Amino acid sequence: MFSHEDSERIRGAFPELRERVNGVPLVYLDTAATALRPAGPVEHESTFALTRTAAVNRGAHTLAAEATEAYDDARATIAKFIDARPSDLVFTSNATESINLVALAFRLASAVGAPERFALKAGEEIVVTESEHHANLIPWQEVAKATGATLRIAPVTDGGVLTVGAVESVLTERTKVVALPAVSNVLGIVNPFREIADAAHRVGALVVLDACQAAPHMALDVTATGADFIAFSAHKMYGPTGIGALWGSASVLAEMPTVLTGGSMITRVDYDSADYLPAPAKFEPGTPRLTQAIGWADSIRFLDDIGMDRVAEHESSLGAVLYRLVSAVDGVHVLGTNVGVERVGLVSFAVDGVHPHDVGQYLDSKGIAVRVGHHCAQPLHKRLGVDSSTRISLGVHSTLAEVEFAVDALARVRGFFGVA
Amino acid sequence: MFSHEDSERIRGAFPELRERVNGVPLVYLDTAATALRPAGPVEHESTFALTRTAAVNRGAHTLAAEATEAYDDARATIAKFIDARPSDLVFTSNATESINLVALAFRLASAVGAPERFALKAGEEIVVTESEHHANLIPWQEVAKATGATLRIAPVTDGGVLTVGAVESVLTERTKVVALPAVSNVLGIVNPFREIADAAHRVGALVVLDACQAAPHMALDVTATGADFIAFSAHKMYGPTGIGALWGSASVLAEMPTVLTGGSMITRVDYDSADYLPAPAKFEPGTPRLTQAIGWADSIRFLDDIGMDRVAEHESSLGAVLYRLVSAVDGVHVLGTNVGVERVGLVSFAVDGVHPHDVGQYLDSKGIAVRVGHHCAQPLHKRLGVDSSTRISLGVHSTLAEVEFAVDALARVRGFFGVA
Amino acid sequence: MELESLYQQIILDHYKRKVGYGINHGGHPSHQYNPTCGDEINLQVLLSADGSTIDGIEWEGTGCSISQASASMLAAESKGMTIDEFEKFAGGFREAMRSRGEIVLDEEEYGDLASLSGVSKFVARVKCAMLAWVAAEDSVTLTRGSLN
Amino acid sequence: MELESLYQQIILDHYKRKVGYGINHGGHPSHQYNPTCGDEINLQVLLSADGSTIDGIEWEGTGCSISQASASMLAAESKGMTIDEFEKFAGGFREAMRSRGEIVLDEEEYGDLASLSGVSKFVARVKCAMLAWVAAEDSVTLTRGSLN
Ligand SMILES: Cc1ncc(COP(=O)(O)O)c(C=O)c1O
Ligand SMILES: Cc1ncc(COP(=O)(O)O)c(C=O)c1O
Repeated sequence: MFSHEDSERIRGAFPELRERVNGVPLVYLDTAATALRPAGPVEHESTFALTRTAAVNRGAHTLAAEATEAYDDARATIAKFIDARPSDLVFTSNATESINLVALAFRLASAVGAPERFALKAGEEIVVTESEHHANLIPWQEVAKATGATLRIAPVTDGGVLTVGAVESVLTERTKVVALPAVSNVLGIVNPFREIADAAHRVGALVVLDACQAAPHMALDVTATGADFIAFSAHKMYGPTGIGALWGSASVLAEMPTVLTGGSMITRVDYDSADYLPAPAKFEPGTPRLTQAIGWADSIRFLDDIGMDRVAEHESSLGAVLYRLVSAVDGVHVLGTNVGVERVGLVSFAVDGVHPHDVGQYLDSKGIAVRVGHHCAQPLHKRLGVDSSTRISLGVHSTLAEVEFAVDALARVRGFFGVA
Repeated sequence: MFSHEDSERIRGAFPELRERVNGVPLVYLDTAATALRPAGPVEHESTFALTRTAAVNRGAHTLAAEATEAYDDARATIAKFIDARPSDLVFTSNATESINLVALAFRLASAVGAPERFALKAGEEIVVTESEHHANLIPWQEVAKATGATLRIAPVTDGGVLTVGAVESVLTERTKVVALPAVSNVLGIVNPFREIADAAHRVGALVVLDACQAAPHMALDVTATGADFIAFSAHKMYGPTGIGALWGSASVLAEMPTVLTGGSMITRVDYDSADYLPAPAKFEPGTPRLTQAIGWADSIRFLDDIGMDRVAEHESSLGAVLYRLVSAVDGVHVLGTNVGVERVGLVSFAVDGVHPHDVGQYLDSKGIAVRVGHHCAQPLHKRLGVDSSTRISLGVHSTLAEVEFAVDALARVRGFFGVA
Repeated sequence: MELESLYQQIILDHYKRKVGYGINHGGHPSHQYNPTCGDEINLQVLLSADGSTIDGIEWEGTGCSISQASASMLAAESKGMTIDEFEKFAGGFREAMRSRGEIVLDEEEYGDLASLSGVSKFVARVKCAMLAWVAAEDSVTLTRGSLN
Repeated sequence: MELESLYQQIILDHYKRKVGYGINHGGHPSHQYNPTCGDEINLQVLLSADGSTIDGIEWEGTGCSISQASASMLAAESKGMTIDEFEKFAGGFREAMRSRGEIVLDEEEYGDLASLSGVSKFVARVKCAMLAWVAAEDSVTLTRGSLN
């Protein structure tokens, strides 16, 4: 875990941690939903907006040229963070849109039967897992419904573990896509994505990795993941809302049909046809997310300055304590095991006799911000025998004191609601 | 035109106007590409990001509830600005994505043959105009290519005028969509969109109005436009990049198929199917553009404080002067007429013997920022007999002195390049 | 905001008592979801033969103390109302819930439901309190539709 | 940045002279666009029969003074080069263009092209200067491909 000094320095970067909520200091344990923002990146973004706003890729004047450069630099910074080439990194609005771009490419290709790799037909199969966020499930349901392909669900164990074997059990020669989360946003368990990607590739399927809960919490090398596509969002990485990314391997992006079209993605246009630029431009029509890209790149530099290995170590160590302490509270049941798995700093749980909304409200009254509900994973909750849960998730600014404070409060919830 | 005092007050809101470019003060005449940002909205957005960041629509804790409220308020403010109901306003990344949502709805519906209103087949027709921005042309080319529908192009006159008759000449009983710009981003001419929409409705077509160059420069009442869909972008309205909107009439949005799917747009989800919320949620999966919506709403309030009727009067009066002065420069040819048409403050032109890139570079050396190139309208340029042009476009902060300064510089361009 | 202004004892009591729980008659239930948490309710309003009066409310579902107590209290308080009375009653409740603490429900008129007044200060919880009411209004519409 | 450091007289001269303008032989032209302005060039490198030497460059197109002058100078300076020499030459030119004013092209080696050194300070114009070169490299690849 971070030393006290390091922790104080990191916390100092987040003005929101000095806010009071309901008259008490904020204890923010909802990073998995949306991360807080460090001051430096936000201030830089706003200074840029106020002094360097201009059209990217569209102007010859000095400000426009500077904006274009700043935008390209931002992409390079973000790409480097995941060991990717800038040209393989497509900006989107959020991870949901990243996944949808791929899913829509499948739907559009299927409608016209080409390109082959993206064209699905009845009898072919799409594999997702039982631990999917709605963002990596519903788009594939729609693809299946529209194309006649079959959606197959790789099961998790009662402890929430996704094994390579479980995925292999639903893989066939007809599988064309395998979608899975790198880390479940309900369980916090790190899935064996490399091995699953290898298994998927053995049957010739494309692999879509939802890295929303991985990218902010561990060093990620896109090639090492084995995936063909990786989706993630800035706002979970201490960056702005309104921007996310789809990484794709160069050859797959080259084959993938465009989905959104318009300006800034073309070479030649006449009234009845147009020629497109290569990736990433071919997937990014219209005025780009200029200040958001700049803000995100700065938040990436903020993480890089700490070092992703140290971030991962801090959060998973603290997460292990969190898991142990929450499990020990009377009447509290944690979703997902901690045995034989790697985990990030995230724990979801049910409280006997108290609905998550009420648990969350009680904690909120102590200044503790947590997520309650189904966390966009209704099917997984049902699979694990509950409708919803309360989730505590950690960030770079989380401390042992905060974890202990939250668990203390949690221990008083059932008493407050008269069910202890 | 604004009084000197009003103008100074408005200009004071834009820090970028106090920047120097190439050692000289900035004269920003590129608002049609991307507008400058007023300080208040940007600072509010950044304060919000630093103290009120939290997940929208997904949390019960105080900050999340406040973020949700702020987001809903922002939507209400933007909707009110165009006399719309908040539930009919869908947030997107930019106007390009807004148009693509509609075009993709057509492609997806066509692939499965339903719903009827959005399903196109061979023999049916899509109408666009010769004055289209690529954003409202290429998506329809793709729809036509994928569905077998025919793309028909409503002509403009040599003066760039789009008449109702010209659109009627390509309308048939088989026309299912008519896409047009409210104001051309090359010509600055305001099209008779209400009459065209009425004509389109008489043959039962849906009308997609690209209001990118209208929304920032005139009062817009969505119902009065007659359109079924209206697309526009925040960054052309003194708001942030990364956010735009699609307005749709309630009944059409209700029928329109979802395109992007995922979290926050559902009621019930299980592994093989999901139920969707009504609009706008059904079109907005994933974490929303929280701070961008807030920044945009503030920029709308900034415009509202001036008053859109006054904005329109100032810019079109100044635009008329601009048109006259530019036309009078030796060897300069303005694209599009000013006779018998309404215009916004925007003029594109060709300079005999000097390429637009060189014109722009010369002006840039005097601090004057203009747009050069095809402005994402290659076919229209070719139609008017040029490859590209130089464009001067005005904003709320533009002054007569700036216009005169720019025209003076323009008059020296041919001399500099030795072609006068 | 005081947590106690939200969770009055009477609310926690109704959360356990659940008046009207269990769907035992044929009717026209309305199924409603709270999209944030996946909570659901299935609720039907039983009307008199002429469709003018509420004979009872039956419901089933899962949810937080606020949503369950609201359903339970609604079942308890609305019995015997005419449709007109109910519509006014529901309108007043909705208005109070949306009032951000401005409107306190009258105990004379709203009985136990008055204890839900505090919810309106907790904007994120208004949906919970309204879930049963949305279902009830929908069920009334469905039921009356079937009578015509 | 001084405008004169970009637009040297020799550039404006080439813009008018246009060495190599007009495609008059069969060959393997490469068509390149500048997506920002729609400028285009069609350019072919004519190689000796054994594919080792540049016999000439022919081109047509529309564009700004920088892109046209660059094409004209390229045609003038590259004649007679071996492919190896040309590749080195083009690499050096590209490097200078990307150097943001750091690298000034040697007049001995680059002749008139040295006058384009100033372009590298105008980042938005680097694409203009490179357009003909991208086409030339592409055409060489196409031509040599056809010889195998
Ligand atoms: C008329 C018109 N339509 C569409 C667009 C595209 O807008 P955006 O780039 O914000 O998507 C623009 C601006 O570039 C425009 O001027
Ligand atoms: C695992 C996972 N996938 C996808 C998403 C969707 O991300 P976004 O809402 O940024 O699109 C989230 C977060 O909500 C997530 O945790």
